[in-house]
Amino acid sequence: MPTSSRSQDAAFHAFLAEGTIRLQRCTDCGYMRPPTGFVCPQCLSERWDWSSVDGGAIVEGCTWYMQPLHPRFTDVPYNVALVRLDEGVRLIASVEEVAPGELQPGQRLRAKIATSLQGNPVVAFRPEKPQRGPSRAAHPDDKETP
Amino acid sequence: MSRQIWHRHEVAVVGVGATRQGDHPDRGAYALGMDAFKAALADAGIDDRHRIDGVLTSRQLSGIDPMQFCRYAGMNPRVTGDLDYSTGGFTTQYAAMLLATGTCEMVACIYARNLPGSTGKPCGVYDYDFDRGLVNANAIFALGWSQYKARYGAGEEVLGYVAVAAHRHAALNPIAAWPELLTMKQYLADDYVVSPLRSWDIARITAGGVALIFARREIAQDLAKKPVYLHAVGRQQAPRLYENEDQLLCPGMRSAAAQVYSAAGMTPGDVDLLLVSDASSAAVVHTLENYGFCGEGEAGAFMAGGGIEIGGRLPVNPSGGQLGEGYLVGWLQHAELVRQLRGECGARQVADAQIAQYCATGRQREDFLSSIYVIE
Amino acid sequence: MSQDSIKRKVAIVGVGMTRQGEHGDTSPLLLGVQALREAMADAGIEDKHQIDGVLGARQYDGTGIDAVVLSRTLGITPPYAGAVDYPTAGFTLHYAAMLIASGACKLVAVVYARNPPGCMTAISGAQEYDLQYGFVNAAAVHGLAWTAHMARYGLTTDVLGRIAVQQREHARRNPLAGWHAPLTLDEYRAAPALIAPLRELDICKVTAGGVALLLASPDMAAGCAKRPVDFLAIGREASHGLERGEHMSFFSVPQIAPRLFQAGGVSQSDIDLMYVYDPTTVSVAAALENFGFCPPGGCEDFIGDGSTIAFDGVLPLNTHGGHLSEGYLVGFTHHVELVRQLRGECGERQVKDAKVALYAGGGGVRAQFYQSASLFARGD
Amino acid sequence: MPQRSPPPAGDRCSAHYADGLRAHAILLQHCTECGHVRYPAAPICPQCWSERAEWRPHCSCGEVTSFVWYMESLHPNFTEIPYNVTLVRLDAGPVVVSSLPDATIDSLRVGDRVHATFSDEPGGFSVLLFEKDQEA
Repeated sequence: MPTSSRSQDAAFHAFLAEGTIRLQRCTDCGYMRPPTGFVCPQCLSERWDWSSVDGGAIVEGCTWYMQPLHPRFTDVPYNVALVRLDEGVRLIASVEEVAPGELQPGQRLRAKIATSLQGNPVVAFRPEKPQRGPSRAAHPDDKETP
Repeated sequence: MSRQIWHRHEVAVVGVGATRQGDHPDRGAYALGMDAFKAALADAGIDDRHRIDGVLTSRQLSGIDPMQFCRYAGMNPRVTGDLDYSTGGFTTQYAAMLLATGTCEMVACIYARNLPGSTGKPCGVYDYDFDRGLVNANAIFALGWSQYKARYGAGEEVLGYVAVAAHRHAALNPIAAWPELLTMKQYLADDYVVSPLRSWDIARITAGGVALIFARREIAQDLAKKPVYLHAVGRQQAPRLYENEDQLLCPGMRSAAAQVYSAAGMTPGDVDLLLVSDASSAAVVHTLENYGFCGEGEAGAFMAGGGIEIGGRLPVNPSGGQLGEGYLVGWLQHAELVRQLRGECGARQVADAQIAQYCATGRQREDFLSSIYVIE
Repeated sequence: MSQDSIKRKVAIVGVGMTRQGEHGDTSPLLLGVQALREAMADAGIEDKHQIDGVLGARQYDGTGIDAVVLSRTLGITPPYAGAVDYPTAGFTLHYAAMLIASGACKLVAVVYARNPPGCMTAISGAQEYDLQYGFVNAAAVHGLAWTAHMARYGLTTDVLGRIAVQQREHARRNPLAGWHAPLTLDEYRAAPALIAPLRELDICKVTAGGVALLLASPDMAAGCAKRPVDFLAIGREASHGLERGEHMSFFSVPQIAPRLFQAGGVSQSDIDLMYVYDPTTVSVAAALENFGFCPPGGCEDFIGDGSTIAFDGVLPLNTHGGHLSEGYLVGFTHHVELVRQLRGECGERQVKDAKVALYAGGGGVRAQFYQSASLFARGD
Repeated sequence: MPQRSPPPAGDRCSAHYADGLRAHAILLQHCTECGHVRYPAAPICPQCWSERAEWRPHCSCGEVTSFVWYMESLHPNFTEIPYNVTLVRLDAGPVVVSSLPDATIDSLRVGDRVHATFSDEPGGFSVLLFEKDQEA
């Protein structure tokens, strides 16, 4: 069993490169993670499998870089969002196919595999449906399904 | 019921010093640190620097190394040190612990920085995620602010209250780097940097130095100025980040708040003066709500009409804070709270200030801390 | 000076450590988690969320564990997670003790692990002080001190050999130690110098392993499984670097001892166990003199044939083998050993009826040398 | 010195020291307030904190306070062994780290009187070295 967290990260990215989004899931308590790791942060079990995800998600927070704040990222505007998958785990990701002002907390998204600003395969998102009316606020109890 | 020892007032700030904040083309960080240290020694009435037996500094953001500083200063204190995360509050708590445990008698906390060419640039230089371009700590505040606005329907003017107050206060502070007054109209007309944050919402990098001297009670009482006692501390760090619910809205502050108020035997209503490490204006809003100065989503109403200005219901950062005075990651706020509690602040003095609270809002790693200081 | 807030107000309640030596490609994080699990079991702590402070330690060479990464791995959100800037054992445990003594925390986990390249073969101390002169490796600083010390007091390197031999004897009785092969003084004398006057046997080697200690407040300690080991006092000193320091104060500073012993309410004669941070044998000789167990220059007479510092001698010292023969986890395993000795768990190397232990830590960089020291006593 | 010394890491203060070595002199900062002679270079006097100092040449004589011999190479730049690293207390006060390239293991002793020599390196800088004084 691989024990370094790097090897779990590598596995996550290998699945992405093969075209599937799989998350580490504890086979003892069912807790899903990122971040990857050799031990379950819920029950400290070291057993896991790789579970695919549905791809539905919701925006919890989002920002647009309107001015460059880093020499490597001068192509503004671009966005970054905190996204909660329907499985309950959160990811930092880019949302594609939206313009500034169109991205709102509470908005439904679908996951896709994209190429990162660094050229690596990463999980990204796009709006689940074209903009449909005013968004509503995200809430911890939000269990909306697609 | 608290296990903390601070309410016994065994540890006090006895001297503070700070340089002018802003641009210092001809003085390096160590020289600025020395300027501040000399001022703090003079403030405390300490003639013999060798009485200082602990020196803590911060290396972060091109700061200063404690050993190198002591070498320049010709000092050999029994403790020199730094922490892995050393914004104001974290380092001062370390100093207080060294004193309370009898390890040291007097500890100087010194921070200075001067990275050429950086003055005036947005603060928060930190790389989180290169695959997504998630860079700069203000982006984390921006993510949080988008969530806050959506959840509570907050308007664009809410953060403007913070920025306007910061500059109104800075105008009264002779060492402030950014004393120009700001109107709400100017604020609202400003462009976004990382939406929904504008440039007025983001502290700008400054060069400068600050020094704080802490001493054990029996020593503090023999020095020149009225001691300002550490009374309680609360802290919460958040290694788990986004696994935590509502992480973007700084839930760690609630844990720090519960600790600090329980240890102090106080409530937010007892606090005369609040100092926030305001790298972003949003930090003030999260602090007001999570520490219980007002309810969730109510910070806008709390701040409207000068609520956080000197003379208002809760003066926040009367020095101008990081948005108006200078960006020394929370260290300058300690110098200000000491001077306010001593009543030395002239035009920006908060009337009858006896209890001051400092709140750190670190978003590089999500480190929250709060401390309460009092005079007897 | 008062240390009332430390004295018997902080205890070590659980210890755990892996075997020292080689660990293949096992990550330091896993070695640390293994040690922490053992320490939790040792203390009888079942709920990981009782841990409200996590201190990691990352050395200047980048080895070690980050407290934030460790907390995240363990799935806990302790209010306190961090490290001091010079995070060898003494300084880190002082910080942990201060968090407890000041009421900030009730149960602090201190975890250190590493798995460096050159495990078991490379000498420690890889540092470059001054490349103009080829002044490299921390052991050279110790060698400079010993040259001056020999010249001043007419000593030889034999005393260093006796320290190395005695610590190996201890390691041979310690199943977790990295070095079990016998070592004699003749073998030591016959070994060539490496950084003269020091031989390779005077300098510890890098090793892999993990170690964890749990520190607790008295009320928390009362509910733990085993007899606690209480802090009596902590002390710190520093000396100027090479250009200004007295030669032996590179490692420990004579003025630390009176202050420490006074705070602990004990004297040299009360010390049943002594643990010295020993990247080289010189550290041990320096500590014996600077803590007043013998006068300056008196280490050779004090150590004699080595039996004085044996586990059954007058002043049992580094009874686990120290860095030199057990493994180099920057002083943390010294504390595991002193806890187990004070509890009486050390089998064939057990010191009889040990009640009080002294830890002398040191370290530093060229600009300044630090000293940390702690006194511990068997709790109730 | 036969080994490959890298050029000195320079800052504003130590550049003067390096200039002095290039001219085969030991230039040290002399505090014009309290007279303290300091090394290594620093922006203020560690004794009195004055920022006023003059660079003055100092006697290049001193005494060995300690030394080590590298019997194996521990760095790729320093493969010619044995070589020594020696602490010399200058008569002006400060202790400097240096080396005596001509000394032998049997001849070098703590307390030896030494004087400076200067090795001009290909990179356009000079390294401070020492040799033993002639026995009287």
